[in-house]
Amino acid sequence: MKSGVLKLVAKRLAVAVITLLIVLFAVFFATSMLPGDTASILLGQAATPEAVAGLREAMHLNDPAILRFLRWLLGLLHGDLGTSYANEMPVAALIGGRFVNTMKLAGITTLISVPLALTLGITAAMLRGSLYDRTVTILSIGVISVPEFMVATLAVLLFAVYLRWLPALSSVNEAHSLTDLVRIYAMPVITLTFVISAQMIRMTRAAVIETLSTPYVEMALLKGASRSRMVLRHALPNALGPIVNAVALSLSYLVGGVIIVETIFNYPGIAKLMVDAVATRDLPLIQSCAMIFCLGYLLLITAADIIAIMSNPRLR
Amino acid sequence: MSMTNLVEVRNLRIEATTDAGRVVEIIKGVSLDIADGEIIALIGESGSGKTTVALSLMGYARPGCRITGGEINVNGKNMAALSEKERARLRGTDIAYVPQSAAASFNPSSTIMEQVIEVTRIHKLMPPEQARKRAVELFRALSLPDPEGIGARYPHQVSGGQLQRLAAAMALIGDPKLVIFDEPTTALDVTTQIDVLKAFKSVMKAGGIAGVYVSHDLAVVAQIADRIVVLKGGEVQETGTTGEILSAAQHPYTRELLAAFEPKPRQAQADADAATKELLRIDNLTAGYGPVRGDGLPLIRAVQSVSMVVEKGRNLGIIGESGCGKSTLARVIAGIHPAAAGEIVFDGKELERAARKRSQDQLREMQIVFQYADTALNPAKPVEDIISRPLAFYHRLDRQARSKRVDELLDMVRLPRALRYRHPSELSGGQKQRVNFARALAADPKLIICDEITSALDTVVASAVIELLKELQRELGLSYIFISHDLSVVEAICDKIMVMYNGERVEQITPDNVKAPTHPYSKLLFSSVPKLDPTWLDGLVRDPELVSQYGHR
Amino acid sequence: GRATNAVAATPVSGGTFKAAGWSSSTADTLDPAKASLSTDYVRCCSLYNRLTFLDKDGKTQMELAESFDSKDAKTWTVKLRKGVTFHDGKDLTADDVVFSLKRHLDKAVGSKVAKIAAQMTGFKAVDKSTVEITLADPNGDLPTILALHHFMIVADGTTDFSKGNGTGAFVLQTFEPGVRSVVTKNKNYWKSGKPYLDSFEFIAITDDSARVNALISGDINFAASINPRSMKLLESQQGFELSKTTSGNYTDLNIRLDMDPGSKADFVAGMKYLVNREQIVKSALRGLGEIGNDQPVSPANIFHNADLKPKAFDPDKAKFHFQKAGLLGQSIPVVASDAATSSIDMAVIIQAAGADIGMKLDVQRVPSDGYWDNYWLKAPVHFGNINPRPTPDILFSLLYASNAPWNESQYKSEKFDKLLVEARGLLDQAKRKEIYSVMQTMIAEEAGTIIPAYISNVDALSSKVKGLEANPLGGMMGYAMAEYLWLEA
Amino acid sequence: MARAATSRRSFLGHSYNLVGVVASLVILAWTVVAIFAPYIIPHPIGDIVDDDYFGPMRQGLWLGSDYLGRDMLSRVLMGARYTVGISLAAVSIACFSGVVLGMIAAVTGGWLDTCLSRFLDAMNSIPSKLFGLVVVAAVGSSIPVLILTLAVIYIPGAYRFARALAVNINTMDFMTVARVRGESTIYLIGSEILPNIIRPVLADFGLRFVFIVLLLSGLSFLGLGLQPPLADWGALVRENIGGLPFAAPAVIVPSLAIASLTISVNLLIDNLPQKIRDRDA
Ligand SMILES: Nc1ncnc2c1ncn2[C@@H]1O[C@H](COP(=O)(O)OP(=O)(O)OP(=O)(O)O)[C@@H](O)[C@H]1O
Ligand SMILES: Nc1ncnc2c1ncn2[C@@H]1O[C@H](COP(=O)(O)OP(=O)(O)OP(=O)(O)O)[C@@H](O)[C@H]1O
Ligand SMILES: [Mg+2]
Ligand SMILES: [Mg+2]
Repeated sequence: MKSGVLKLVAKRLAVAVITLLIVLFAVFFATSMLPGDTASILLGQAATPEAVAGLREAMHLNDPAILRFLRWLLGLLHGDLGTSYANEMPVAALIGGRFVNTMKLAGITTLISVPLALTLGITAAMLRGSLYDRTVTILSIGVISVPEFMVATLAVLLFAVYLRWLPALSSVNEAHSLTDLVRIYAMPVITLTFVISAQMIRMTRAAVIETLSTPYVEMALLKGASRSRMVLRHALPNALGPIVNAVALSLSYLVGGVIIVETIFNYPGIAKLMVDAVATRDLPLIQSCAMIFCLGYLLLITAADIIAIMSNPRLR
Repeated sequence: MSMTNLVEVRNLRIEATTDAGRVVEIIKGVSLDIADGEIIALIGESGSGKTTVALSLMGYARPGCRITGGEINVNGKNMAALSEKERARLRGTDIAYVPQSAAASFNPSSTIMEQVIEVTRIHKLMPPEQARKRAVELFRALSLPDPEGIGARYPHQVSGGQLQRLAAAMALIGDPKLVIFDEPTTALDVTTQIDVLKAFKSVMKAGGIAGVYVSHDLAVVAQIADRIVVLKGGEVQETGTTGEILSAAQHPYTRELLAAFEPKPRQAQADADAATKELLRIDNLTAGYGPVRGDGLPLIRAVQSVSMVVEKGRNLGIIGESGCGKSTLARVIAGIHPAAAGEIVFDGKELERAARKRSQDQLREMQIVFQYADTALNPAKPVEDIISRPLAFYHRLDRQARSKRVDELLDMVRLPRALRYRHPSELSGGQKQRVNFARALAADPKLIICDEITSALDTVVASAVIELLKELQRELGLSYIFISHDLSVVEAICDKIMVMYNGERVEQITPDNVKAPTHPYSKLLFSSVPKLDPTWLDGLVRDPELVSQYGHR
Repeated sequence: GRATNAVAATPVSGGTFKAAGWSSSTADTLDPAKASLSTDYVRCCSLYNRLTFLDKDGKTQMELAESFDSKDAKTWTVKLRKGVTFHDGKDLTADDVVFSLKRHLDKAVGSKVAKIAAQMTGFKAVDKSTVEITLADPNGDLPTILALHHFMIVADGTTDFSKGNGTGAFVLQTFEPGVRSVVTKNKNYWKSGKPYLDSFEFIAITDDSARVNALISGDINFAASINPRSMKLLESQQGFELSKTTSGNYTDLNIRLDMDPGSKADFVAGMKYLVNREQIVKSALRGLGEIGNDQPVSPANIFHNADLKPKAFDPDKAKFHFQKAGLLGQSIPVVASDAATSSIDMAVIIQAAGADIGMKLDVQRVPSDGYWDNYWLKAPVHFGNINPRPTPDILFSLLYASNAPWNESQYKSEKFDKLLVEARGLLDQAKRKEIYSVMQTMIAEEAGTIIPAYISNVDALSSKVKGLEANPLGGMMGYAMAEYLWLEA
Repeated sequence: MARAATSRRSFLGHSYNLVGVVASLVILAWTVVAIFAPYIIPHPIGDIVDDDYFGPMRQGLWLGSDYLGRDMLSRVLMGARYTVGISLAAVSIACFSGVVLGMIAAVTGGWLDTCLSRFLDAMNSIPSKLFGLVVVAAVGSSIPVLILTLAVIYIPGAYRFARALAVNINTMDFMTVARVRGESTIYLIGSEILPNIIRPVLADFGLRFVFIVLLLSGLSFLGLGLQPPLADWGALVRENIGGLPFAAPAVIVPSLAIASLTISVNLLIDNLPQKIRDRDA
């Protein structure tokens, strides 16, 4: 059985790698189709043909894109992400700090939103049809429906501009104490929690309700089990699959989807980095970011699959 | 009031709210008594309210249903009046339930032991260790294999028969005064059924536990029940001791039930002597599942070099226990599951193994009817669409012609024409099976393969369907391959019976000499079919080494 | 409160100053030659010095140079200030200057001012503190030209600019491209007493309202170039000030004369009448600008020709011209982008005016990135945005001379070219002003560039920040504010 | 869900409940507005009719004026057109292709299934806003481009969803019956599977619609939206966000519009009218 699981995990990972390659190629293809290249964009208004030509020459932008892509892939195998075109810094250095920031934000948001969403979803399912249930449902819908930047801006105006409780910017390098940390992360985390929780709540609720109508839950009731026991012991373990899947999908948003939050709170994360990279057609940087997003997504999805399988004796 | 009986139900009324919001009364004033240690049987056709009544004894009504009137006194307490909390306290301790399908009623993601002893946890009856000991004792008492180890397994790792007994153990652990069995053996093979029945009976008698045994199989009921209550349309038709009911049944429905058991006079083959033409012959057919190995044969062989012949206008019965390869064989013949080896000759022409490669006419002339009508009929389509599709597909009929033909087909299968507008979910089990069959007829085939088409139906409906098949055969000169694990059904319709065991054909016999099968497995099989005689089970002596060799593994 | 340019009280030293610009990316650089965004200018100004700089009246003042001398405006002798050292302790020498200027001619460097630098043909380090620069043709403006931010002086032989090793008022502490930079006081800065600030952090907040919110919430003490519409909010709050500078920055509508529809003189004439300058200043710029008269030399510049009156908004005249050109009812694409400040709002206003007289203008907003490369100068009708330049000569030779690299409307006139060379050679200011006035009129009348307004730049700052003055080179005291500001105790 | 909801009333063999009805009315209203907007707007959306910016609600300018002093009412009404129109078009394309592909993958299985799943999974892993960014940077932003981009972004989701459902249906005996009858794939997906998954698919459709409306507004936040002076609601919120501090109607109204539409759609999904399946009807 264990070996079966290992084989399965291995298979999943192999698949993930293939997917990754597809993505990298797609991204490469897309970006090399973009008009303009780093040289001309760096020169901006000063982009006279000869100037561009000269700079291109100097930056070795002349050899075919596919070649540069392969060179980058090769470097990747040696753990080298290449050097940025826009400023001759190594991509790893550019990404490093920002990646950590993104992970911090994602991590904290996860810690807050997932337990919150699951509890709300499960309790709503337990009290299905009750006023509480309906309130949760409506609220969760309401929350999905408000544009992200609206939530963020409102938060800033309220907490930073009028109440002056929190800083309007999340400047990470000023986090010296725990209170700083809280003050700095409060608003982005709230915003993101708003964005991703609703979906998880809905999914959890649906999944639990689904399993609540199965014969074995009815059987538990006929054994005299309490409602909470029916949900926690019998319904939940069997609803785990769809739930973790939904959670994974929602969380994957935190890796690359937070561009708006990063913009509004001026949070130096990796999404904004990729936007810059696209703006300057900085191929190595774009590739690296894309790879990180894709990896994040795949890890989450794969993890979800594996948890689902583990939780189901029939599959293990 | 003075408590004489353990259970006293007084004109119980249960209403159900249909999704139209319409309220229908599904139990119309039922009253019944159960004395301590007495086992009564609730019998009646599907939909008569058996489960509903049984569950009401635990003060439970399924979603959409509501107990609206009457008393349900169990052990002095009126379940109808109690609060949900108090009811919960009695469930599992005073009254326990053995569900209709154990397979569905076990939580797939936790071990059997956990679920068996859960009752003791919920009601804090005893420390877990003790509970486990108790459980193991019960496993032994219910003659389960490997009583020590079986608890550690997950539900999907044990057979249906075993699960059914484990469900019983789960019910008995809180040693209740009343146990409710909801058709505990309907899903089982005859061979397995015997053991389960035996186990139940002994445990109940030993503990002096009262029971309610829900079933629609009189023969089974006869073995275990002291008294029988006959339900129909949510009303008690008649009550009496098992003896009375079997000997002198009053109510017509009860008579029908009994009639279903009398061996039916099979149509004497008019052209018995006339040389019969062969319609289908299969030679050394082998098929299975799993990876194909070097010799081109699959790992799991579900069918092992089986040969057989079906003659025009005649029927072949295939019987054998669950998992012996009957369905696989059927699917192989129909080309759903291509054979690994062997050949199929139909109407003189050799058939491709995969249906996809066969010609439209070949497909049309051989139709298959599946066991479970509810999965065989597309729930999203009204009956008329379902039936008229083959008409459009094979016979290219236009609208009027189709709708005319649909009417004819509905008549053929004895369904009211009005039904054509309904969706499958709006039909009873028997009706579904008829529609299922009508669709096969629509193709006007030469051969129809029926895979356990009566297994999901109760005895009365089943025998009605069988009768229908016979008539249609007379009118249309069809041939059937009739698969079942229920000998009586096969006897009733087939000219030849092939017995399968473990994917192989063990012998072929004619209904006339079923009394004297030659192969030991056939012996076991045939001897396991319950008789109406209440003493049959106790009197039954089975060759132990036969059982150990061929009994459920 | 309104803009205060009064240099109050005596400066006090100390404090950390945190300012936010509006744009920044991974392409941020500390190489003066490559500097392209305001962000880069601000950083470079705090780290390096120029030979000369422009004061608040647009007068050229000496910085690293002590004097500029030339007889014929062709060969120039530059005497360097003594006792100036780089952050790494090295002394400033003529070689550093030669290296810094010569770089711009090297294509591989990708200098933004390669074109202007091209006129400098010879560099010679006469001695340790004297440099001789030879020009292709006479140019009396050289001292002013070298006040451009790109001509900052770096140490000889520098290749890695991430250290920011200059002679400037601050020393680099941290620099994260696209994120932030922190510089600290240069203890032995050659300008006595300066700088006042202990340290200066510069970040960029791309989102307009976020930038203002950050200022109000006290995260930063200075928000550069704020959106006019944020003023309502700022004025409702206590403790903030606005500093308005009308430098030569402008966004212009360019109609290429060498292709349809611009090749029809009447279309150009029509458009000039169709542009409602008052409304653009009132609605698009919210009053933060001055109506322009279709020529690049702004009122902030001493050579501005004030007698030249802007065209009045006159739909009927416009209609008449469009009819004459036979373009009425046709749909003319107009390319605009966020890249060119408020060009989209202007486009919309012109479009609406056009709609009223049946002139269909089809505004096409295109993404900012790649705009200068893909649309500017290329599209038949498009918007451009020109940063302030110190001298008319630079403006004209960059934008209007027949061989100008950025001839936005493809304006070609021999007379203009002749006047340009003539003026360049002159060292007599009065004479040049005359010529330049004529040239400004020519542009306004003949070229296809419509300059509806000179955009004032508004910086918002906490009233604790003192010492800010306007500067013709642009906001933030021509990006050089860091070394002049101080924080009120 | 439906059972949970409040009062149900039945009509034409379907049972409705109040929430659902109200929701569908709101949606209907917006759709009507979207269709007739050009004929009912008081001012051309480009015209500057107010000297003030972020003007308050008042006679003639019922919803005040925007950041340039343009009539907000007209812009919101026209905005309905783009928001509803674009999102609807996009979600239709996305769900149609996603669902069809999903069903085909499910009934065909094998390598086709694997390839499709892999590829679409890959698509899914690219953050949507960045995808939009790249596309717009490449081909500029026009209504067709927007629609296609949004559609492409949401195809994988729809595919995953439909495939999961279809796979379950595919194991049913009636599928086998149809196969043995010799039916074509088109028939299988069209008449056997689709009717069985249409309800959840519709629900999914609605949810995606909401996501697309929001993504659209997200895109216009990043300046990748429609061509001015056109603006969808998201863009309106975006371009007037400066008015938020003084609660200018210019920013509040479009936000409310978005919320009203998306919330209604969701409520409708949760309270779809149900065909009555009465046992003994
Ligand atoms: N929620 C409900 N709404 C309407 N009718 C219902 C509902 N639940 C059960 N019924 C009806 O109640 C009747 C009794 O159902 P019940 O399950 O007790 O029959 P049964 O005798 O157990 O049938 P079977 O032998 O198939 O188990 C049936 O006609 C069924 O259609
Ligand atoms: N898809 C499958 N993969 C692997 N093994 C299978 C599969 N389907 C059936 N089998 C095995 O093949 C054997 C025969 O199965 P089959 O369904 O033909 O039995 P059956 O006689 O029809 O049983 P029942 O009476 O319960 O229908 C069984 O042992 C079963 O476990
Ligand atoms: Mg039942
Ligand atoms: Mg079978």
